[in-house]
Amino acid sequence: MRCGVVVFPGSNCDHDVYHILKHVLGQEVTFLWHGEDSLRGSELVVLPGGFSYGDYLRAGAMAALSPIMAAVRRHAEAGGLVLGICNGFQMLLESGLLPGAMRRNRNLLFECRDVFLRVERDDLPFTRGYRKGQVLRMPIAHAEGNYIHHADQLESLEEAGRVVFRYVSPEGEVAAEDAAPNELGELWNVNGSINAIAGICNEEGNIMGMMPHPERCAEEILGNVDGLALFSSAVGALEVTA
Amino acid sequence: MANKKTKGTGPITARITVYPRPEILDPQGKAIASALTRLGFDGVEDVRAGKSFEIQLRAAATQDVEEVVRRMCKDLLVNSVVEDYSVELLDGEAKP
Amino acid sequence: MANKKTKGTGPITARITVYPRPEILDPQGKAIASALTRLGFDGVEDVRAGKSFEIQLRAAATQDVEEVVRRMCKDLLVNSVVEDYSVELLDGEAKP
Amino acid sequence: MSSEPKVDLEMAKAHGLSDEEYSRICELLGRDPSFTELGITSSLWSEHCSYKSSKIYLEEFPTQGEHVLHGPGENAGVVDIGNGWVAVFKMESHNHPSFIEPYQGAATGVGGILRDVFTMGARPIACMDSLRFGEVSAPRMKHLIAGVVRGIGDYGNCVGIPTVGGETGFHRGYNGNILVNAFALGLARRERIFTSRASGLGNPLLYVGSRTGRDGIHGATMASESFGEDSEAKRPTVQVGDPFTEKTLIEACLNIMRTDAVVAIQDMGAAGLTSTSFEMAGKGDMGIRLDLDKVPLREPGLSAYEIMLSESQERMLILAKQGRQDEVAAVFHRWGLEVAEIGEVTGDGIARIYHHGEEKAAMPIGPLSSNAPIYRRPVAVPKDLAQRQQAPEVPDADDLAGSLKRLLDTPEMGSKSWIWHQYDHSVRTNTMVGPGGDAAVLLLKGTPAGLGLVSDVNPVYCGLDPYTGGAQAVAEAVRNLACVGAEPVGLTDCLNFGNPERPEISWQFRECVRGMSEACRSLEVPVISGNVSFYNETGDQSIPPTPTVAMVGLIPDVANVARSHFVAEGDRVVLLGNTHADFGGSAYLRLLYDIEQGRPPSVELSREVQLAELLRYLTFEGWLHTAHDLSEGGLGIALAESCFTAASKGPTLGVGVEVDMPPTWLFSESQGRAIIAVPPEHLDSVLSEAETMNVPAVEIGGVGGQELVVRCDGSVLRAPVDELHRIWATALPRALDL
Ligand SMILES: Nc1ncnc2c1ncn2[C@@H]1O[C@H](COP(=O)(O)OP(=O)(O)O)[C@@H](O)[C@H]1O
Ligand SMILES: [Mg+2]
Repeated sequence: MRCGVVVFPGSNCDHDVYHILKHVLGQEVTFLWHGEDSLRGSELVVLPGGFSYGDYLRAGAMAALSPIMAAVRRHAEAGGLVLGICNGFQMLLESGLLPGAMRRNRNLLFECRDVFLRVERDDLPFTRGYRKGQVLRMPIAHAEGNYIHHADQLESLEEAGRVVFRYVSPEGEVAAEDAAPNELGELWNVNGSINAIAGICNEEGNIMGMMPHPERCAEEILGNVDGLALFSSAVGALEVTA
Repeated sequence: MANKKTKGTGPITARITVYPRPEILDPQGKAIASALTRLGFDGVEDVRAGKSFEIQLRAAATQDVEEVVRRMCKDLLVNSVVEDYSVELLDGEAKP
Repeated sequence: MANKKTKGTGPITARITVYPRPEILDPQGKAIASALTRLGFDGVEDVRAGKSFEIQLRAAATQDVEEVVRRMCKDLLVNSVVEDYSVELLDGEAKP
Repeated sequence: MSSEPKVDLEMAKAHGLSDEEYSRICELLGRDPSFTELGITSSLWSEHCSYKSSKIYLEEFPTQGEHVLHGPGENAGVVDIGNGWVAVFKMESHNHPSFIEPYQGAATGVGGILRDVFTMGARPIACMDSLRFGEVSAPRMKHLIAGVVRGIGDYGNCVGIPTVGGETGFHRGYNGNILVNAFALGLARRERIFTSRASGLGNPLLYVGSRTGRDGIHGATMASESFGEDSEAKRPTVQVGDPFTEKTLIEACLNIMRTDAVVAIQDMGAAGLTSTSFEMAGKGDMGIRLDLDKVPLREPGLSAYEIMLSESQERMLILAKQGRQDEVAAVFHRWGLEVAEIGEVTGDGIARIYHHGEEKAAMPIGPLSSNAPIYRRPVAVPKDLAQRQQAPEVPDADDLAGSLKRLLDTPEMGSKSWIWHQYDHSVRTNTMVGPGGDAAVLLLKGTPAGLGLVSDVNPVYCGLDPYTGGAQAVAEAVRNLACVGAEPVGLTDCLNFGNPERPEISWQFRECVRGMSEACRSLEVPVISGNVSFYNETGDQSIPPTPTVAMVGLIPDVANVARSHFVAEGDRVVLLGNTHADFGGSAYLRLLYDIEQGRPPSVELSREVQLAELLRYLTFEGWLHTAHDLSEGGLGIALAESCFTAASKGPTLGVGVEVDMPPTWLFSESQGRAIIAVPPEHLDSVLSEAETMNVPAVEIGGVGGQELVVRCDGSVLRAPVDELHRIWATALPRALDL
């Protein structure tokens, strides 16, 4: 099996990711149940968005302790591809597979809207289909996407070039975490993430987590295909290694 | 009220208080502080918004309850990257 | 530790603990209880998930601090339809 | 039945039963009811469950149509949308709970309506919410607004169902009673629809989901004295929603419904286990036996009365096939849910309820529902109606741009995006057009078709003339759907009114329903489900009559759907329909001059039919870039909205038009109108088609530039689009002090 989408109680975007991989990209995909301890040979594992365990306590905290996460960890350590989107990103943080933590959005509200992202790395298995510096439009939908990390570790994260996407203005300027809203009341860094971080990866680049939802903008009929290249890159990376 | 009882078989209530670490900006605390000031409460200098859990346990006689509760914190209740916590053990049931 | 100081000009920390009223469903507490059990912690009988606020105040000499804090609870921090709360006053700054 | 308080007339009255209703139940039972039986009767015969004051009027609604599979009477209505698929939808009110506790009240409203839909075997795919608030300056109102919106968002977001549309109004008539109407729509395969009809002697009843607590127990307040000590602990409590449990319930229920282990399934809504079990058995002419000791409780010590009437959320009753219990239980356990077998179906038509070894109730189910009271309440035209309907003095709009800006600057006319940005509207990746358009458009994956969804009502019109207001709500919904090329397949409604025992209120109700029915007949839209909410009053101040209409339409091919905003420079703008001096109940008079008077614009149903047909035809041909219906605020507001609602997806666009009418008429609210923007090469075809279909059509200008410019009878309205956009986009958050 090439792609596996993990289903936790409360996953909401599992079918959306499945749809893109299967029907848009024609890949072999399977759902993996959180209680399983095997990835059944999946080469690309996606932790989808949603409200696993209701997002009670802290988003992603309970899911991070699911049996399948041990298998995901082994897969990742062996260099396998792991993509966490939204709630999936929160799980990667909670499980320590990626560094840092999420707080509530700076306005304390759930926010569902399009944001602009600047691509900071175009050499990852997930981002080869983009150009560094390219500005993408992508929807977010979360209440806890306000990324934070301790100052020193943040610095080393930056130095290692592990920030993959940043929240920017439509023109590509980085949006400070405490910037004031523009005259229309809009914030480009809606959740207030430190250094405008929207997505990061591990040292080796095979684990990536991001808050925006590329699977919601990967079909022409929805008016935006900026997210498609992310999935096609990942799938393409599998073909190379296969 | 806070009676340190670390071993026992009776019902025990553990109260865990979790706060964002001081060096971490707390958006909720900040929002509450400014809301209080807007409501006319003077002299509010800082607000930290944390969580409180009350866990009712029936512990085995051999267990060090505080140790067990700290493990719950480490394993689930607290994200040590951004949070600190404290544990209090209360006999029997507790209501705020 | 809890030093009832109801009037004063120095810095005071008020700690407010807010819980869902006992007869009210607490879905978060329920979810945490089953997560703890799933993790192998035996004997967890009930979990209530509440909030804790630490407010640092510089009160005027004439104010009854506890009274002021209770007003903050009523006006902003607590939804009395579904929540109960308690207030503790601590001298100076407090960390959990 | 010794442990229960003794029932007498006085207690029955405290439960809301009339003298006559009490003697009716005594007669039916052949004895005095037990306390538990009184509780059961009073809730089954309550207005909420029995529709006793509304039933005779609701029968006027046309409920049949070529697409209709199930009309009113089931948990939700079902219409065929082709390719073997059916759409299942309903709307319901949660007004009273939301006024007490806005967050939980609104959240549980969403939870309840979702259960109505997935109970039928349909996977919920979209929600809408229709909200009416008081003036933002009214006491508690900002708190109510913030709480309701957060409650709706948190619940829908967590269960992963997009909230794709809705409406929000503000009027002082709601200062003391806000309205929260929640709509949900699901999809199912035609042959996989489930109903709540019981059958099969001895089949087991399984309780699944959350445990039962003392939430929202009806009547318990009135009767609490009779409990003696600890009555404080027994007063009804606020219902708290648990969307996570709901989400797992949805998955588990849909899962088990794909097997044939289940006969019937029903959610526990109003009046909890009582209405669920009585309805299930009643529909199948069966009896039931319930053992309340088996019901999972959240706290010990609930009485039979409390267990039967609890409205704890996220609970379902499943009638399984005998011997298949374990199979059902396994599915629910996999999703972390509790299952308990609490009784069975019997053949004697009687509900027998046991608790602690005693029979607490033994009631004939059929007679209880067939004897439910039905009233034709007295009606009377409100005394001040004639005076309120007098034609108002309409001040001239001397400063056209100023009037437009002041209108855009109200929470009423301003953007509602502060609300819907808190709702996940794009999850499930079917939302082609979300909140912010005329109607939402959902893809039906795997087919070229789509669904249009919309919710409408103008309570000011309804207050001035309930008949016209009722018809207008239906007509506007049809028009909004037509703007996205959708042909209506059915509607659901939420009829929110005051106290029906007051003759003026019953008159409002009768007239609104009459207007809606007539419009439904002319426009060929069947009513497939709905809900009535009476007693929305504080003191003797009733809300304005508010018959909310939610309508669903089918779009044969979504590729051609027009947008409600301008998309291309150079497009020609055409005004469809006739404009008259229609200012009764208009936003212009109400929001700028505080005048709420006159007759609302008349609704010419045959014209609405023609307009809708034309818009659908033009969409089908792919000739439209933009279609936007004219409603509150008239042409002026519609043109402005079309200039900037594109902003989140691209640049704003200006427009320049010239119309032949008195300047103030820019804000007239004549019905049956829309603006469209057409690529120049299609203009002639569009105009000739309009002529053929007998719809007045005038080319009034073109899209382009960065200004809104309207010339009429020598006056000019000129304003930079950016400035209008700024005012409109920030009006609501500014009014809320955010
Ligand atoms: N409470 C709400 N929830 C979701 N969407 C809303 C809500 N209120 C308004 N909207 C959206 O805002 C847009 C404008 O609403 P409204 O002014 O009622 O439109 P119209 O005048 O065309 O009927 C619509 O697309 C509607 O779906
Ligand atoms: Mg409207």
